[in-house]
Amino acid sequence: MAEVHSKKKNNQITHTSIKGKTISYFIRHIQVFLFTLGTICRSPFASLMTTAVIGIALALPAGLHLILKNFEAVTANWDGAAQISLFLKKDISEEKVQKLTTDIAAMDEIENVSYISADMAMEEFKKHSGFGSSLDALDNNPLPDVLVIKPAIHSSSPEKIQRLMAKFRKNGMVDIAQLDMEWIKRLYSIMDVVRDGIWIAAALLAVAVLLVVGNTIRLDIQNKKEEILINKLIGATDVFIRRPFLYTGFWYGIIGGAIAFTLITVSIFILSDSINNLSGLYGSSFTISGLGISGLFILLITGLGLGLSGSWIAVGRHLKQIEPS
Amino acid sequence: MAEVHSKKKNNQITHTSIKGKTISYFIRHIQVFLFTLGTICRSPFASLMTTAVIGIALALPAGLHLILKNFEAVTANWDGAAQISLFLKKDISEEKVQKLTTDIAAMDEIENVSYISADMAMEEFKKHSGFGSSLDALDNNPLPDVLVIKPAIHSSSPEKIQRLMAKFRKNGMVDIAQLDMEWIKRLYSIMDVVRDGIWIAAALLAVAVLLVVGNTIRLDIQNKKEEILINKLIGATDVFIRRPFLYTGFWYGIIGGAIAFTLITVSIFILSDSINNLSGLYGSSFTISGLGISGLFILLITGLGLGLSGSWIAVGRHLKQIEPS
Amino acid sequence: MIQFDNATKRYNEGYEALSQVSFHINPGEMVFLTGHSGAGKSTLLKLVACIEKPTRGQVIVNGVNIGRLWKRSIPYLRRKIGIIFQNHQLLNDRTVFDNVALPMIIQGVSHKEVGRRVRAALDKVGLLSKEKLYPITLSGGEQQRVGIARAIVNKPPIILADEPTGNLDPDLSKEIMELFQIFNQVGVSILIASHDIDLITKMNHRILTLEAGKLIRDGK
Amino acid sequence: MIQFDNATKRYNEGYEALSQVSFHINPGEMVFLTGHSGAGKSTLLKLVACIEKPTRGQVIVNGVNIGRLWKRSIPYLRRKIGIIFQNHQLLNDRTVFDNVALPMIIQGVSHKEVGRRVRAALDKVGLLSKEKLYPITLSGGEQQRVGIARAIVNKPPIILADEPTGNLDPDLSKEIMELFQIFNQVGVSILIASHDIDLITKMNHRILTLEAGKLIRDGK
Ligand SMILES: Nc1ncnc2c1ncn2[C@@H]1O[C@H](COP(=O)(O)OP(=O)(O)OP(=O)(O)O)[C@@H](O)[C@H]1O
Ligand SMILES: Nc1ncnc2c1ncn2[C@@H]1O[C@H](COP(=O)(O)OP(=O)(O)OP(=O)(O)O)[C@@H](O)[C@H]1O
Ligand SMILES: [Mg+2]
Ligand SMILES: [Mg+2]
Repeated sequence: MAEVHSKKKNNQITHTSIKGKTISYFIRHIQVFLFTLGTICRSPFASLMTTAVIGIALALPAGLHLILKNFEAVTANWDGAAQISLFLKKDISEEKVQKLTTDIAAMDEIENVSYISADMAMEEFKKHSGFGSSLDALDNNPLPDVLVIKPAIHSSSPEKIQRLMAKFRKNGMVDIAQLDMEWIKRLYSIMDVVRDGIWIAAALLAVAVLLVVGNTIRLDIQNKKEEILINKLIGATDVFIRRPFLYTGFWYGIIGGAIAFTLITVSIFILSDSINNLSGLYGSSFTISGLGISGLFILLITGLGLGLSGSWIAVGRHLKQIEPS
Repeated sequence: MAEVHSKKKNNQITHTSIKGKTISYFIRHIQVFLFTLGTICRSPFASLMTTAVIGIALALPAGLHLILKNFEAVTANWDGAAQISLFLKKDISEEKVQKLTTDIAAMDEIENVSYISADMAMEEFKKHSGFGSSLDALDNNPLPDVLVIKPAIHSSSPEKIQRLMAKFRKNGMVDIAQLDMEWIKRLYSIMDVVRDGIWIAAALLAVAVLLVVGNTIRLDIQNKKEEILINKLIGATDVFIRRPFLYTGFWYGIIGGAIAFTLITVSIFILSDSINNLSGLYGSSFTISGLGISGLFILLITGLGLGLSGSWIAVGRHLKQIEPS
Repeated sequence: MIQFDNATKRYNEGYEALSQVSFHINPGEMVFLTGHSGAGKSTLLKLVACIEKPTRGQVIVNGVNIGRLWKRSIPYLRRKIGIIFQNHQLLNDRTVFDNVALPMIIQGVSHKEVGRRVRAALDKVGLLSKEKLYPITLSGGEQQRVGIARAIVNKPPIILADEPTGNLDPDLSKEIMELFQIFNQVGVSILIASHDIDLITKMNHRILTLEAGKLIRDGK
Repeated sequence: MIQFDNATKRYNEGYEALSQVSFHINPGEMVFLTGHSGAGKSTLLKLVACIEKPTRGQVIVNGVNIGRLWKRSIPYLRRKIGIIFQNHQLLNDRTVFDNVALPMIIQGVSHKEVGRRVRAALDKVGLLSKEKLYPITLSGGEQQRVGIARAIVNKPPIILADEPTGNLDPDLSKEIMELFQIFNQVGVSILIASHDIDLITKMNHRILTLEAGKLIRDGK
């Protein structure tokens, strides 16, 4: 009779399970989702301590990246940043020079070419040098024809420019190809260092976020040891016990991402003085670009991913150790 | 009789207290000092999670600062970084020019001055311009005398140079004072941005360290709630209960500082490629300087200070809330 | 319902807390478990609830062999057992209502149903008026009764109780034992560890007596 | 030693757990405290140990007025009181030895002295052989005795016990009560809350009986 009694109970449970399984599954998830958010909101100070650290950790590489990006946008605008002067050989016919000019202008890597003929150069020289008409005494013009070339922005990296220079030097009409770009090389080297630094910083800080979330969840688990034990004793499954911790990590990550966004926005505001100063120097109407919606989105996703991973690791490592005895 | 009994007990306790008070006070401190270190070492993984975050947070501003410092060392070496050309007015006697030259050379802000007389300039021009002897036809030399001035390193900041320029322009003998230093201004502006960025990053990361330590200690306190309660019930003073938490914060900070030092040393190693590249561009024999002993010392002290402060705040906020009831 | 076949439990330290214990509790039976301190009463209850596994021999609960039970299946076994702990095991940061509701939350019972059944359980132990209080503000006896309410709220076929009246005054102890008797009358199997020999002999149910891990007496 | 003058304790919720209780316990006296569950026994003991403060009236312990005691002075009062809790309150991550040593560590007693006195205390409760074990591996009764050893290790002039035999079998209960009697004979004042009316009437000491927060009987 008792066997029957127990069988009946079993059937009842199975019956209701199948019926409302999917619905109640989602309802339970949403409950935990909101419950963990509620828990976080109910102790705002404590939650802020965790999420602020995550926010800071996310903000730094994002902020550095943003600075670099803006910086590259500025440098791309620099007119005449890399200017190549081609001093042509003497006694080349006007048509040939004209053809070379249009050929070069048609190149993909080139933004524009201006042709300064020897005569024009002489005129200029007369005007500005102070030698004036005394130069009329010269038999023939000693100055060469010059092509002043501005490479396109997308081709202004040092390597590409060097390739361009090599090409020009091979051209039979070109006497000397000259480039004042040492300081551009320097700039790019500096940017290389900064970029490497950002990658190291970003990697370190991603680890930091994982650790912070993992550590917080780990201590959270230890803190709720008694609760976990009682839940296990009254028949909670591992999945049930794990769920709130994972959602807590989720929220930490998301909120941390939002804090990072805020920090960066505020920092840009603080930095804008220096940056406007920098931009002013180049006479450019450059305005610093913030993270925008896509940046916010990426920060939230990154935070979410790291928060969830951190809590996943902590839960995996520590929840199993808590067993009633 | 019982009053007597109790009095006697009181006296005994007071007696032994006075006798061994100072010694036992120090012994107890050392015990807690070593005990907390032992606790940290016994759960290396958990401790590493906290100390690694602290280490990362300390490493970043220190590392950025180091890069900036090295960078400044490099740029200080740049010869001819800021070169001022003074074009003198015509028809100034040789002696006056000579006097001006020595006056300027004697200035504190100036490293050296070279005098290029109009005749010398003409000779040069003849040689290099290709106009050759045709210039002999000129009645008088149209070129001005020029002083090329190199400011001392300590005076090569944009503001100081501008002040110098203003001074020269006021001089009656000077026609035009010209300076090609736009790119130096740019460089300094960039460095300003970087410096501001480092301050923001350092402030954020100091907050992060405080939060991490505070948070860890807070959760630690909650974790040991039962132990604290029992201790309070059997007569432990607040000082006694507080002590291990403060020492734990102390250790976290110190260990975090040591980790930061390691991270920076490793990062420098990784970055050294880019940096050598940069250094090579300036043809300098520059070698990157690490943190050294003093840097290690500062990191440890900073870590210690932040660790102790973080635990102090957490202990102050949370220990009072735990009272038996 | 609960069957021990030569079950032996030896803790890591080598101490044999239970030696070759055999008995059988039928569905709907009410049985007391007694013995000196350290005799192995709590250990026996832990075996039933699958908190410990037998070192040798078999323990079969509700048709399930505890020794061979998968870790993943343990929760589902425990949902069929209402456990009342010696030291209450209540969550101090949840109200009485929430504490009692816990087993149903775990099983995902609907909100309305939870409210109805929690109040029914609290009513049975006479604590309906205290549902909004926190356990810390209750007296020891009241906490014990919250624990009982939590154990019965799911209407489990088995109830285990480890010294449920240890901290109660004689009148309340008798009341609680009568409460168990009422559950028993609707078919629940009940196993209660207790020291209160006077009380349990008066109840006139089967009594298992342990001594140093051995079952030395089984009868009224 | 312990003096209550019209002491009243009303908890925040407005419930009066103790109403105008007055009595006086002399040094060296052994007194039992009884009453139904929720009568206010634990509350009375909490007032003595300065865990709660009286809402009205006076409580004077060892010459100190609890109501006026500075927060900073509470630890020093508590060092004069050995408290035995209903639910043991042992630290599960420390050995039996370390648990018992705790009150002496807190007071900075020298290492050698600690070892000597902890072993003496464990010997008195018959647990000397288990000093290296963790509380979790002990039976309920053994844990209770560890709690007693911790309370007496400092030789405090006052001992409070809240249902110290609630989870013990009758033989062990009697043994523990006799242990208290031995401490009492060397001059320690003892106040024990208990439900076990049979046992305490047999002990032939003064009994305070509470009912709904009122002292309704004071005598043998
Ligand atoms: N986790 C454990 N590890 C090692 N030994 C244990 C463990 N739990 C209990 N024991 C030992 O097993 C024996 C039986 O313990 P148990 O708790 O079952 O006794 P009990 O009958 O419930 O006693 P009490 O009435 O005092 O609660 C005791 O001697 C105890 O020391
Ligand atoms: N912290 C508190 N806040 C509010 N009310 C409380 C608190 N502690 C106890 N009470 C109430 O005071 C009354 C007396 O409680 P107390 O714990 O003193 O009873 P007791 O005599 O020890 O009972 P038991 O024998 O069940 O342990 C109870 O009704 C209880 O609900
Ligand atoms: Mg037991
Ligand atoms: Mg009580």
